[in-house]
Amino acid sequence: MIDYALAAPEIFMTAAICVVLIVDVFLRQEKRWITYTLSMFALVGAAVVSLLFGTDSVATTFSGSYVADPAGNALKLFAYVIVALVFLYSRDYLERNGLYKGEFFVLGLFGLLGLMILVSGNNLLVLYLGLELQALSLYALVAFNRDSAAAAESAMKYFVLGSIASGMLLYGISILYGIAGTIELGPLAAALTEPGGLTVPAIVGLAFVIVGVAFKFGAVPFHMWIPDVYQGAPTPIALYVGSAPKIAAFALAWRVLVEGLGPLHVDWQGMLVILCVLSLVLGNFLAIVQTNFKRMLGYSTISHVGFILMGFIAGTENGVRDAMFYTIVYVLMATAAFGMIILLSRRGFEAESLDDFKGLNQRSPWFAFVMLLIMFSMTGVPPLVGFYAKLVVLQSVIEAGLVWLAALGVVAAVVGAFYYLRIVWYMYFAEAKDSSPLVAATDLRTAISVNGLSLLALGLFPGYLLNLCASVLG
Amino acid sequence: MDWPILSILIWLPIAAGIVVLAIGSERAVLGKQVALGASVLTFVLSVPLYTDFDTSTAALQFVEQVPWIERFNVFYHLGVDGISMPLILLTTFLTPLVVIAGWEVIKLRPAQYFASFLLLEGMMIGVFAAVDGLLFYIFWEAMLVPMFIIIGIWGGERRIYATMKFFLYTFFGSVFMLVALIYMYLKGGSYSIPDLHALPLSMQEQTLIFLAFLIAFAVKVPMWPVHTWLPDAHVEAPTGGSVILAAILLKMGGYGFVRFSMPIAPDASDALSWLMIALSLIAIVYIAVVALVQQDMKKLIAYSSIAHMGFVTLGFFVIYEMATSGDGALFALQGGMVQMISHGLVSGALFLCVGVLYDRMHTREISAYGGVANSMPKFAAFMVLFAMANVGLPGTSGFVGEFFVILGSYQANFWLAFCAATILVLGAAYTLWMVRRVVYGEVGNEHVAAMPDVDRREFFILGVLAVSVLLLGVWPAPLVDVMDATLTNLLEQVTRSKL
Amino acid sequence: MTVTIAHYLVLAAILFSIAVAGIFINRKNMLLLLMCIELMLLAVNFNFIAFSRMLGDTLGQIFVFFILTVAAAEAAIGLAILVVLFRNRRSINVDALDSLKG
Amino acid sequence: MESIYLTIVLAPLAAAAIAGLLGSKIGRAGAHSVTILGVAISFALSLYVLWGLAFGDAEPYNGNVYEWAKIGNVTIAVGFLIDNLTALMMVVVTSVSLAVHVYTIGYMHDDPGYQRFFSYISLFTFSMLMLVMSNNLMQLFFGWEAVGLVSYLLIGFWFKRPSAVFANLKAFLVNRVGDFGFLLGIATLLYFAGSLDYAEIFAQAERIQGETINLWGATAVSALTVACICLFVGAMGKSAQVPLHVWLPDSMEGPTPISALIHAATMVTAGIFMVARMSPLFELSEAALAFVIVIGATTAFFMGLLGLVQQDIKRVVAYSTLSQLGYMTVALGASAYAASIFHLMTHAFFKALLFLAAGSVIIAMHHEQDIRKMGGLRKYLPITYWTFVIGTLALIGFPGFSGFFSKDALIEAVHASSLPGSGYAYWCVLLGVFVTALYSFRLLFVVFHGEERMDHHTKEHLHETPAVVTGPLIALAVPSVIVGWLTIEPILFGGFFEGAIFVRPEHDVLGEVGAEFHGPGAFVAHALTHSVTVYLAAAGALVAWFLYLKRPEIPGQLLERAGALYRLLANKYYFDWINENVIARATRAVGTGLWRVGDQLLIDGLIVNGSARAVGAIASAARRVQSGYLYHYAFAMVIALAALIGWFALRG
Amino acid sequence: MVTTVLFYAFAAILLVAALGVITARNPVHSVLFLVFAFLQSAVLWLLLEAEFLAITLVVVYVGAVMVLFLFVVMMLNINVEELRSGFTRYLPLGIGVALVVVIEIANVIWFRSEGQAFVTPTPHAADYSNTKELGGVLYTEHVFALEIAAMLLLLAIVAAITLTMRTRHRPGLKVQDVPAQVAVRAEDRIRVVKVGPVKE
Repeated sequence: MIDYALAAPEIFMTAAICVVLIVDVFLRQEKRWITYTLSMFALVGAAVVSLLFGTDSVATTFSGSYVADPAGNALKLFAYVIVALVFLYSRDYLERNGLYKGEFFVLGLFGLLGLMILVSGNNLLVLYLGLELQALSLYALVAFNRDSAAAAESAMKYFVLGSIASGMLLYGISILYGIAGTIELGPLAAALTEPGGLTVPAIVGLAFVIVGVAFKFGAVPFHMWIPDVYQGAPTPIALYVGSAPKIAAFALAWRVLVEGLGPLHVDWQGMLVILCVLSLVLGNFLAIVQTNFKRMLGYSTISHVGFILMGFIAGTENGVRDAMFYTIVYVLMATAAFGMIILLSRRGFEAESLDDFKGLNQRSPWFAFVMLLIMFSMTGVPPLVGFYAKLVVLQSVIEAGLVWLAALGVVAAVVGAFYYLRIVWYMYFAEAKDSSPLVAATDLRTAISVNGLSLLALGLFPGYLLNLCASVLG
Repeated sequence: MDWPILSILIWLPIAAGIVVLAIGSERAVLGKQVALGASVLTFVLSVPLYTDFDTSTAALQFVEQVPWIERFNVFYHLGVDGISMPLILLTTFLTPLVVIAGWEVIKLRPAQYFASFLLLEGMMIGVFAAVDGLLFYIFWEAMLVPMFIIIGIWGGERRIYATMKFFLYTFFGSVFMLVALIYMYLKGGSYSIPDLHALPLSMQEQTLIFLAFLIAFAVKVPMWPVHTWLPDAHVEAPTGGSVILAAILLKMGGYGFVRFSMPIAPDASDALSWLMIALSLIAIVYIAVVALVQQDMKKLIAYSSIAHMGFVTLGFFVIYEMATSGDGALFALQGGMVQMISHGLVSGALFLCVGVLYDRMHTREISAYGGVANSMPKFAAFMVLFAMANVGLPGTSGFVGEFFVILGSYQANFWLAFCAATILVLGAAYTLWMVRRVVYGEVGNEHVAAMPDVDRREFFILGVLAVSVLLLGVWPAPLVDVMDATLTNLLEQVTRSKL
Repeated sequence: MTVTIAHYLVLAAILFSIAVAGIFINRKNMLLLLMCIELMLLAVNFNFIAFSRMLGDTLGQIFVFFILTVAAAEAAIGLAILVVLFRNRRSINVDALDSLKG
Repeated sequence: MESIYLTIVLAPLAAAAIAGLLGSKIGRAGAHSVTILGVAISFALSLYVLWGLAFGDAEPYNGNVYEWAKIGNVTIAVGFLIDNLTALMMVVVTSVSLAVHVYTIGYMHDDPGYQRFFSYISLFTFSMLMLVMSNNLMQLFFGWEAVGLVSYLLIGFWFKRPSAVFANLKAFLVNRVGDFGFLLGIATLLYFAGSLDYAEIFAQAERIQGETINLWGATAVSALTVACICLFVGAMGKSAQVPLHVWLPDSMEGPTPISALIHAATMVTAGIFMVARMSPLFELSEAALAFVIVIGATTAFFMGLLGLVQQDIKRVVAYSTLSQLGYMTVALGASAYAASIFHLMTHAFFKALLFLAAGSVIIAMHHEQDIRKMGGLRKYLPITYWTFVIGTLALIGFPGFSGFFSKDALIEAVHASSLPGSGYAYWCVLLGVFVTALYSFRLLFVVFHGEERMDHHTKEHLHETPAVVTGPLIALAVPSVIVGWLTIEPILFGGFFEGAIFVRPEHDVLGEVGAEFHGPGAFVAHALTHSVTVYLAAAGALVAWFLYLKRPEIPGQLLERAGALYRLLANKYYFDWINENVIARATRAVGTGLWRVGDQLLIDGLIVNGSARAVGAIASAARRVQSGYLYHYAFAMVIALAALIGWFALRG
Repeated sequence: MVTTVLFYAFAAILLVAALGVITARNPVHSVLFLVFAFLQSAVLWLLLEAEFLAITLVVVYVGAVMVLFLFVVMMLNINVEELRSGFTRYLPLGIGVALVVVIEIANVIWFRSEGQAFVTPTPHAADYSNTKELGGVLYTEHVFALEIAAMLLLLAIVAAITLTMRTRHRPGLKVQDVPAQVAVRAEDRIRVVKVGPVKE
């Protein structure tokens, strides 16, 4: 018997996408705000549905291919918020740059649907489909500005590399299927506990799967797409690519590695350690030499991925919880950082060079302060929430006995501090190149302020978010 | 005590700082008044810490404890003992002076300037008042932010290099402390400092933890060879920044040693005390010799700070080299602590003096001055007084700490005391060399001749500091007595093996 | 010497490798990359079908069914991006795609 | 009594504070009035205290005023130990100080820093009193350094003169070298006695004598010897003993009253006083005493020699001071502490007199100090001349003058001593007498007799100095003549210092000398008949007469003959040269080296900026991996995949 | 035995075709090689008793997707000369890495499967219907996946249209304006003219 109620958010979202799509077709350009509003309502509606139909326990439906659990629900709710923020930040920019089209919102919602499916997927097939649903909408979004050669180039790279990665993921899934005879996560884990003498093929399959997961995260050496896409894509889309999909990546790793391949923990821990170290080192080092802010954020993402992986490396429930906390915090910070670029941009002017931050304190002390909060949070300076994110993942690797990795992580954080500080330096210590006042809509200003201050508020009272992560995963 | 005095001391300046920021630089005068009012009020409110302090016990007083991050068993846990209380008073005492010192000088974004100092004050008090390791760490790190801004915005020409160096150096140092704290938390299930003190640790663990803490605290103190950020930071920082940096931020390193390193890893401290003593002596001798050839006043005082802080670390770690009977260890510990307080006053005062000159001439080059005493006799008197305090002349606070440390370290080894006592000569040499070149002599140039003497505002700041420097020197007992019980207990604690 | 599943698996592996090799030995034609991806998915499909046969259940074949669907969608989007790219650059030369780097 | 002592100490301090802080308000007259009043109060009360101790029934006092700090079981207090030694010193200090205060009114008449000067000298009086009245080492050290501070301030009083600010820095630093040893001595005593209080330390002296300390490996050294030598190093600094004497001649850059007060009469004798105070310790260490006597003897003779070649009136007197301080030190080393203190006292008077008289000359000469530009001043400055003569006679030990008693007794005591080094010391002090007379009369003759070498303008304005200058001269001349007569018996042989100074019976040289003492008159007679010193002094005076009055061309010829010796003397045995060109320069070179190489090149350049550069270089290199080419990206992924499989699946 | 021969024959052709795909200099040839490879695969899948998928591959893939590829190749009108040459320099590297991957996987399949040979089970009975089997589960067990696949296809449509559809604003070009067309009212199109009687 299929319990449709469990999948109510996905069902609602599917319906909502169709409605938005159809309504948008019939709107003139000047009525485009209706699409925007409708998309926002879709998100609010999804949140309401998620809250109404959310469960306290773990339940599966659709013959075991769908799982509803509190953690998934929480991630979805968070994703709605982030996507709503993305839409909110983007609207102004899209309007200014002639990209204000309904397809943006539709594709965005498609991506969100993919994310939701990924979060709730309970077998490898559904996970794969969710992944593709999101990935395909992202490819399309990156190429969204059809007149931009850079966007097209980055979309092409993203597409090709993403397809290779998903091909490899599939290859790994096929091997695991061959060994275990099932693609459902629980039974898969059970079968792998006693792989019947096929340990080595299982590890080969695992290696392929890791490629898929690492690509989604953007861990070195599967990170190559990140800087190019961040730089090439229009800022709102870079914002989208840089935020919500990290939740999807987390969900993928959590579902596949921890729930499905838990018995192979020893092996994937080793693999993740390598990826983690490479990400920390390369991400931070390369971010230092960037001059494009978006590209720098790309490399910064890579280094943060290193920290997220630390949570998984521990492999324990605590570790997953910490990785989840880190992911949520990182997504909040990244959203705010990209939001600042949008805020600084004007019609025909992308504020994506580091130099564009020079003298921001003179132009707008308040937003300089918000940016300062964001940058120090990314650095991991208390009392901003970024610090707790680092704290928890460090805890989990130290708990796993990898003190050296923790030490490496903190050293990498110090190296990383340099390029975040450079932004602060440009904002506060340098003279403004252009002293025109900021032009941005009130909703954008408010949202970014709230987003930035949330980093401080969550930092002063980190207990709530930490407890939330603990309770939904416990 | 039924009102949360420590919380008020922490959050009042922070709240005031936010208010000042909100007032904005357009209404700078109002902002300054708020800043001054808040800092003075903070000082007034901190006085009960001293008057109501129970000197007979080593236990924590004025304790506040509220659960904060339950998942990590972290409490918003504040309290002071004989070690931290004087440091808090030092902080609350100096901040109003720094505010006054910047009153007319800071023209660029004054609201942000004064707000930064208020925020900094709250965080510094937090560092000293925190009883929870994580809370301590949070305040410790958070302080870097306003300091980064202070040096970066209102600093000198190479301020960006200096402030980046300052931030990265200290950040680098402290992250290892975080790893050590986490390790101990995972082992003992608590971040509370008393629990950390009680945590049993093997020798290897202790050694690694000690080294991790060492990096953090040594950078802050700073000890050779991780000291090079300090001269740069000082030279470029605005006067107020230098004062706070020298007077309080450096003390956090020393505070960390007695609060964390030694009680948590007593055996490692014992085993590695040779290293610490060697580094301290290097700081005293090497740095003093380097100070001798500086051409920049602030750099010279900065190097002098390093040398003087060498006495602090020497005082702390020399206790492991002596027999437990006898009072030598207490002498050394007391010496280290008194030196911290005294150095806070003296170096702060010296930086203010340099600031007074800088405000008039806009250079810190020693050679640009000469014969300041001719045009600024009052100032010259203050400068000589503080120089003498820096030299460790009896009757000034600078003497007390050095005296105790030398007496204490003698009980460990004659040659230790011998090396330490070279500060008598070297310290006098570099300090008075500067005084000679700056204060004395013919009037160096027409700029010097045109310099007005200290005005009432400056006279007040320097006067207050002069009085406190002399008072502590003539009668250190009020300070020493406050710390006595705590240090006696600490001595017992840090020499009791955990193995 | 009978043909076992292992034969099919190795065949798939070779196919997969050819696809992978195709991606990075080809430096001129973007279209070829899309074809290599198709080839790669074909290799995966081989694996699934072989395992499905070995295990005697239909799950693998169902999976292949969906992969075919996804591959079709992917091809559509990939080609659409290619068209956009071509319109912007008048070229689909892989070597020319290096404006974003460093 | 405590309030009296407090008044004695605090009156000058209060006066100093008033004159210093409110100087501009109270004006010149106010400044000198208040300070003179303060010192006068101290002087009067000191006399009262001395009277009470010496003639009344007052008991020595030892008590604390307040607790300075308490560390563990060690209480460090501020307190007074008032016994005969202290009381005598108090009187000497306050009386000379008073005279100098009065004299200063005239000497500094036109100086813009008038109030400041009075504040300083009053502060000095306070410091010196704190030093002598202390009952513990901490407070002693306080006074010790405080007088150093005031000395520093006063040498540099005319801070516009580069030579003055050079001299004051030098004085402070050299003193600090001594203090360095002194502090180690204090630390030694604290370590072994567990207290800084004199009484407690002395009570344990015997025990400490048995303690040893390992300085070099296993070589055990007597702790007491270490302590005493360390303390004496301090005394060497303050009392300007070789090789830490170099600051004293330079200190003449200060105003003359200061030279009289600080650099002749009082501060420089602090070291002598301290050793006398510590006699219970020094007595127990013959090694330390031997050290003291050798250093003292060397100073006494060789510094006297330098007085022969100086051309600056004050510097001649300064070298004479050095030499006399050497005499006192020799007496200390010979265990004749009382003789040393006695000489200290007489010296305080006559040397202050000499300095003030020299100052009077300088005033008259419009601040010209070079004796080659003087001559024949006798008729212009009669009072100055005669007081100067009195001072000179006292200095060379003319029978009946105060210097005679003290110096002769001292030499006798050294003669009687059998401590190691006393033989060398005896010859030094004996020859020193001749040298003293030679340079003293050289000065007298060159300045006051012979050809008038000053320029015309100066000569026209020459006249006797005012009464505030000559008054103190006369006031000091009186004790210079008579104080020896009056006090030799009680101080040296009458057990005046009993309880204050401790002498072991086997070291009691004064006792031996005293056995032949039958009153001052007999002492003079005995000296004339039995001692060679008077004749040596007379010979010195005669030679001086011959060389500088009778045949003034001879000295020049002599100089040509003995060029090497002259250069040695003129360069003051090259001490300054070594200090400045070897020690100071080497230190600065090391400092520059450590700074440029250690800090800037190695730590900052290599490690700090080097690691930053390394990060940058690695990053730039790593950047090339991110080539922008799709096939490179794909290639990296495949390689990584192959590596993962190879490493994790196939390694087993 | 027959299956063995068939397997090797078709597998060989498949690999040759695959190599052709990546080595052909003309993209049209590549596409045709790919079609060829798909056909060989279909045959091999038949050997694996996956009849439904074999048919689907030919019908859907070769019939639709590959035609799309060809269409794009033609449409873009790529300069074939420009695309020639280039990869020989990197060929050894490509072959090397590909060989490494193959060897690794083959090694695992043949030697590291710890005695568990990947064997072929007995064939299905003659009345086994692959299509029926798949159909039986596709709409029951996998209905969720199926719905997602539907959304995926919708997404593909939306994305492809978004990216490639261009509204040209050349004067005189007739394009659809859907909102305008939908929003049209009768009054806009038809003017009802009251025509009065005409009198001559």
